[in-house]
Amino acid sequence: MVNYILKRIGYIALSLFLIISATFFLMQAAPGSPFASERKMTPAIEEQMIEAYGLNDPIHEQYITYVVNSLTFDFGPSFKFVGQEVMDIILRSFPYSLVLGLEAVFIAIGFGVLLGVFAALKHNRFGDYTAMIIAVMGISVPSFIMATILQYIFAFKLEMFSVARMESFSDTILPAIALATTPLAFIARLMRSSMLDVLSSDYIKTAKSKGMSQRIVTYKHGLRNALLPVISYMGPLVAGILTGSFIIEQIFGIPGLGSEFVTSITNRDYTVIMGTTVFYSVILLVSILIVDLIYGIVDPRIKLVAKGGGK
Amino acid sequence: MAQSQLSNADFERLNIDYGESEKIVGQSTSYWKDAWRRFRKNKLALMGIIVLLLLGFMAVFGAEISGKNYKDTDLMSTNLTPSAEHWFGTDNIGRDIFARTWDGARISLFIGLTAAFLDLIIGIIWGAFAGYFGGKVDEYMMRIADILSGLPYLLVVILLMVVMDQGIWTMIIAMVITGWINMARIVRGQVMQLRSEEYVLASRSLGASSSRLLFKHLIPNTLGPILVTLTLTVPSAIFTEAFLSFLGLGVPMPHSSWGVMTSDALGALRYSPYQLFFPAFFICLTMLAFNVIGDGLRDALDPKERK
Amino acid sequence: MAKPKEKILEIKELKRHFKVDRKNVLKAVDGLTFDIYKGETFGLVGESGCGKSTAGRTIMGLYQATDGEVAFKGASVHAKKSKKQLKELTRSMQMIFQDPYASLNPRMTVKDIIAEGIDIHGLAKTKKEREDRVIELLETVGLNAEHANRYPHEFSGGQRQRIGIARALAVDPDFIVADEPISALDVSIQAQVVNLLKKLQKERGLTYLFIAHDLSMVKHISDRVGVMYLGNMVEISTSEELYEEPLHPYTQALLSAIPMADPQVERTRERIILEGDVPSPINPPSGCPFRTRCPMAMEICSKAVPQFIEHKKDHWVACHLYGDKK
Amino acid sequence: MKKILSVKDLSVNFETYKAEVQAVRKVSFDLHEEETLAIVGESGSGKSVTAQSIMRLIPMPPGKFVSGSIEFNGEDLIEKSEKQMESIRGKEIGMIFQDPMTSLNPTMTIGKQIAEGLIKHQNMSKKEAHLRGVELLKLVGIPNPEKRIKQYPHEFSGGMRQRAMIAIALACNPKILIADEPTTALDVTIQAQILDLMKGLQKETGTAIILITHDLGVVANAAHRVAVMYGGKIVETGSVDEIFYNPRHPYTWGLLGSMPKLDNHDEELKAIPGSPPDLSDPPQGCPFAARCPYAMKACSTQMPEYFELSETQKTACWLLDERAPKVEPPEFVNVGGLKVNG
Repeated sequence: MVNYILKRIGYIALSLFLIISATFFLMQAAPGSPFASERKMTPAIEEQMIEAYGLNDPIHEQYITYVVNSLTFDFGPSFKFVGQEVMDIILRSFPYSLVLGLEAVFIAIGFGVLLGVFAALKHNRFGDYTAMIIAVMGISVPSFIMATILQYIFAFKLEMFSVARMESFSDTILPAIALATTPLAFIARLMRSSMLDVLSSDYIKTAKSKGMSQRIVTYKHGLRNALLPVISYMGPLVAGILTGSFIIEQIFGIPGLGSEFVTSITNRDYTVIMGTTVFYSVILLVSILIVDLIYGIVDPRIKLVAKGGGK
Repeated sequence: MAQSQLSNADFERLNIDYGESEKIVGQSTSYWKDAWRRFRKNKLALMGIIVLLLLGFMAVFGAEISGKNYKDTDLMSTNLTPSAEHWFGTDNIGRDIFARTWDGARISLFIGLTAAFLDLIIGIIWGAFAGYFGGKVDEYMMRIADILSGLPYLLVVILLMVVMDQGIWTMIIAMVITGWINMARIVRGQVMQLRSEEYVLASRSLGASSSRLLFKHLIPNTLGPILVTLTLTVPSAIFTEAFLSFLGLGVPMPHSSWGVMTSDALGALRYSPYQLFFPAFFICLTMLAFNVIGDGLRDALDPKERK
Repeated sequence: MAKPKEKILEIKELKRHFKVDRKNVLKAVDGLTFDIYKGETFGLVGESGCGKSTAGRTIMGLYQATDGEVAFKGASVHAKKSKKQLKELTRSMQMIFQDPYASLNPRMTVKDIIAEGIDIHGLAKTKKEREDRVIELLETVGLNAEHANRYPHEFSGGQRQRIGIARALAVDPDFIVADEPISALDVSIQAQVVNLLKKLQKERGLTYLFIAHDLSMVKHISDRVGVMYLGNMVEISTSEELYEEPLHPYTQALLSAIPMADPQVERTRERIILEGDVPSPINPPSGCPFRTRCPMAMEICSKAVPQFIEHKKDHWVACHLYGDKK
Repeated sequence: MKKILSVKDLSVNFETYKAEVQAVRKVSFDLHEEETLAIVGESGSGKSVTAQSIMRLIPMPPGKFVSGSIEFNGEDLIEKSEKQMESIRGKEIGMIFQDPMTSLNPTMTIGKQIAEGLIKHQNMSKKEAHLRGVELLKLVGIPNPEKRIKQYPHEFSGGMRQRAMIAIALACNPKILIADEPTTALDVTIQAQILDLMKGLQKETGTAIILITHDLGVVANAAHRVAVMYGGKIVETGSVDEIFYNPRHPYTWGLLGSMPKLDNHDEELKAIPGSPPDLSDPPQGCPFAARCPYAMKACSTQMPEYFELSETQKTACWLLDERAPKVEPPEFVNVGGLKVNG
């Protein structure tokens, strides 16, 4: 177990190192590179930059400094906003994204599982087809389109929600729904097929032959086993919701990390872009690790051994 | 009683031809014929194909049909609602949305198909190689894929788009850099599994060469899952394109794409929702068509459904 | 019975190990030594996981041997060969597989499946010749020309198994490894296939290595039988003698465990019922692999691996009970 | 012995995407207390469907009852509601399945899986159920039951799992145990252990057993009575001695002839030529007619009725009609022609 976690952390470190290096060299190569000092900068910033990155040093030293700084979450100052540290921007905006993301995760899992189980229980009947058509539409409507549609209907036309504000809980409802749509549909489909597999398995017959009621068979024996593939989908789910939030936050005017990221892209605020990328990657890699650990707990067959990429 | 209906003649010995029971009735059906028969029964998937054909047709000819041009601006007629003159209306600088929609279709479909196709090529080569040789080769190749796939896909694409010159090909390259991994994994899994199938062993024990094994046995039998993955890769590439364009990292002016158009329409959402409607509708329709086709294929090709 | 004593296959200390992970090795086959004579059927029995299928595939050269040697007509199967030598070898050694559903490529017609060997070895000059050969082979196994253009999924299990046999016969082999060819079939179909194999042997002078877990069928078809347990050969003898005078306690238990289709016999028969399960081949017991379930285990069994000795003429056994009687 | 289960004219169909398969066609048999009835047949003969129909475990759709009744304790199980069935399954009738590797819930401990039935049918507390579970595991010969009961199925070997399955099926002392190919997936030495265990338990508890198998050896070892199925029908039924020493149906002859004899080899096996019928379009007459060396005209046009040869033996074959040519069973069948009961 400990071995397994250490090994996984090793992999995370390797991936992170790759990401950090990639961001560094990409930025070096970028047109109007921050380090090339082509851009018009106030002398104050320029001084700050040179100090922070040692821009006069040879490139390999710059690189090493950058990697070391990144590892301590020190991404330097923002290009665009004088006097702001990248890490401050991240720490200021991330809580909004976190709340939104968690809300979306709960919506996606809750309703996705519900819809999937419903479809499986109504297999090949009207309810199944309806649920699956809803799901395939959910997959086919990109989150940003979903967001604008929701905003248009519920905020502009019905005026049930505010248009672009982030003050109360109700302001997070629409964006969370928009963010959750695609993963929800994925989970519903996954849940349906895994539930169908499980319900036709031999141990369900065994449970029935013991005289267990349909309810117990479905929920106690079926659901737990059918949830396993859904849990393993949690990693991509988190990734989808994290990256999906860039646009959603922008559309709904939520001052979260996603918004900052989009703004920094538009502004070509390189240090913020780099910092945010690294930060996102850390969160992503760690949440995937957590998902795998949970999986190991839920499924008694999985022994967490140091084996790397699995089978 | 049934007995009484039988006459003595009924108790004569029959000369049974045992070959009879070996006979197989019905038309001989190949795997693909059988799959097509099942696919045809799926109305939704058939509709998907029709929709795609129509979209394809419009992408090729649609921009010219209305006699308007996708890039001409006309500041005298901005934000017009759909009419006989401008079938889908005009945008905020007076461009004809109908023409722009089909120009956008051309680009969106091109990007989607090309990216998916490149994913396919790289994925098949990488996956087949790793799966076929196995052992150390496989371990290293898949380790590389593992690490690459650990990177968040959209972030990587965004990062690349930020630093590279904007353009259609940049976008495709950015998508393919990590996009092929999924396909490679599927191909590898299939090849690994098939490699130990008994019919492959049988061919090997007959002395078949590697190329024969690959082209006669392994590839034809992985085609099904590959096809399904392909039909599901296209909508995800179309989505990525729209997403990037929406972020302002997409196709450069004066060309449009559905993503660019939705992004442009956002500012005028309150007053001219039709500007959003057309590109958004076609993005969803295309993705929907590919998704239902993919689902239909999966059901039709799934060996579990056979017998 | 005067048996031709010309050796067609010599297997010496054959080992095949699989790496499970960094620390563990699965010793699927761990030192097999036996010969197969021309024209005979050598039966190989054992329970699932004893390594008999791996042994068959390693002998065929489908798996590389970890150690040891397999010589077919005096030439090593695993040594590096020229393309021509390799082709010659694959023409004379063929294999029939266990799962009739997995052993035929679902995308190929029966004609192309059977003709695969003909194509690889260039045995037919014209299309017509190829077709004639295929039809002849189909008829040999009790099918006919009508079946040639059909696909495997249209056939029943027994028919598919016969198609598999026709495919192996297409290159005119001398020696066939039959890897559990009947265990997936129904009893009445099993008999069809076994009879077909016997008929072909008579007509073509084939030599078989017949692998199965069903001792009664192995005994029926084989001249000599080898019994495997956990990667090792525990006993080899002629099939009558093995039945009448089994030496190894495992063989005795195996024989007594087979339920016979005779209620009277079943009612009166005393059985040796073995305790427990087969140990894992990843971590086999020390000494004799069978000692953990052996009703006659002695102290020495855990300490020393019993030698495989010829206890009587043509009757080999690896058991400490017979160790001192050399 | 008292009759406890009586199946009459049972027909079960399955809807497939191609056609409707008539898996079981007018099957009738009785089961008495304390006996073991073996249903033998090849794959696709309808034996498993028959067994699962008794438990009402056939998913419907695609399956459906076309006709017939299954009487247990004087009540028709087909008429029962799902709720009523729940109090019969596990309590009155227990079942074991073919593949012990897949028939236990992988995410639930063995103990919990045993306890479930006890808690439901016998109103035991969790603690009582646990203690009974340990007892049951001991009964089916699992060493270290206190420790084993807390483990998950993947920590058990195949033979151990089948033992655990038996413990689950017998937990509430059912009157009937249906064993659907209980030994097929196991090795011979393990198979012998399980058969022994089942016979021993039957002696102790008096449970009636329906044993579904394709292995005549298992039948000879464990059954009292036998029903031979072919093409969805029972073609012959009788006591185990009658079936083995005085079979009258050519299919039974064929089955016996296909088995190799351990003590007598060199003899050619008497294979049954051809393949079984396609049940989506079953033959009008006797299902075996197309493969039967003695087939007559009547066989291909009309399903033979059951000829009662003794109190227990019934055979559906036109050869037994007085107008038919006299046919003696082939020599290989009379395995010594030992004493025949009744």
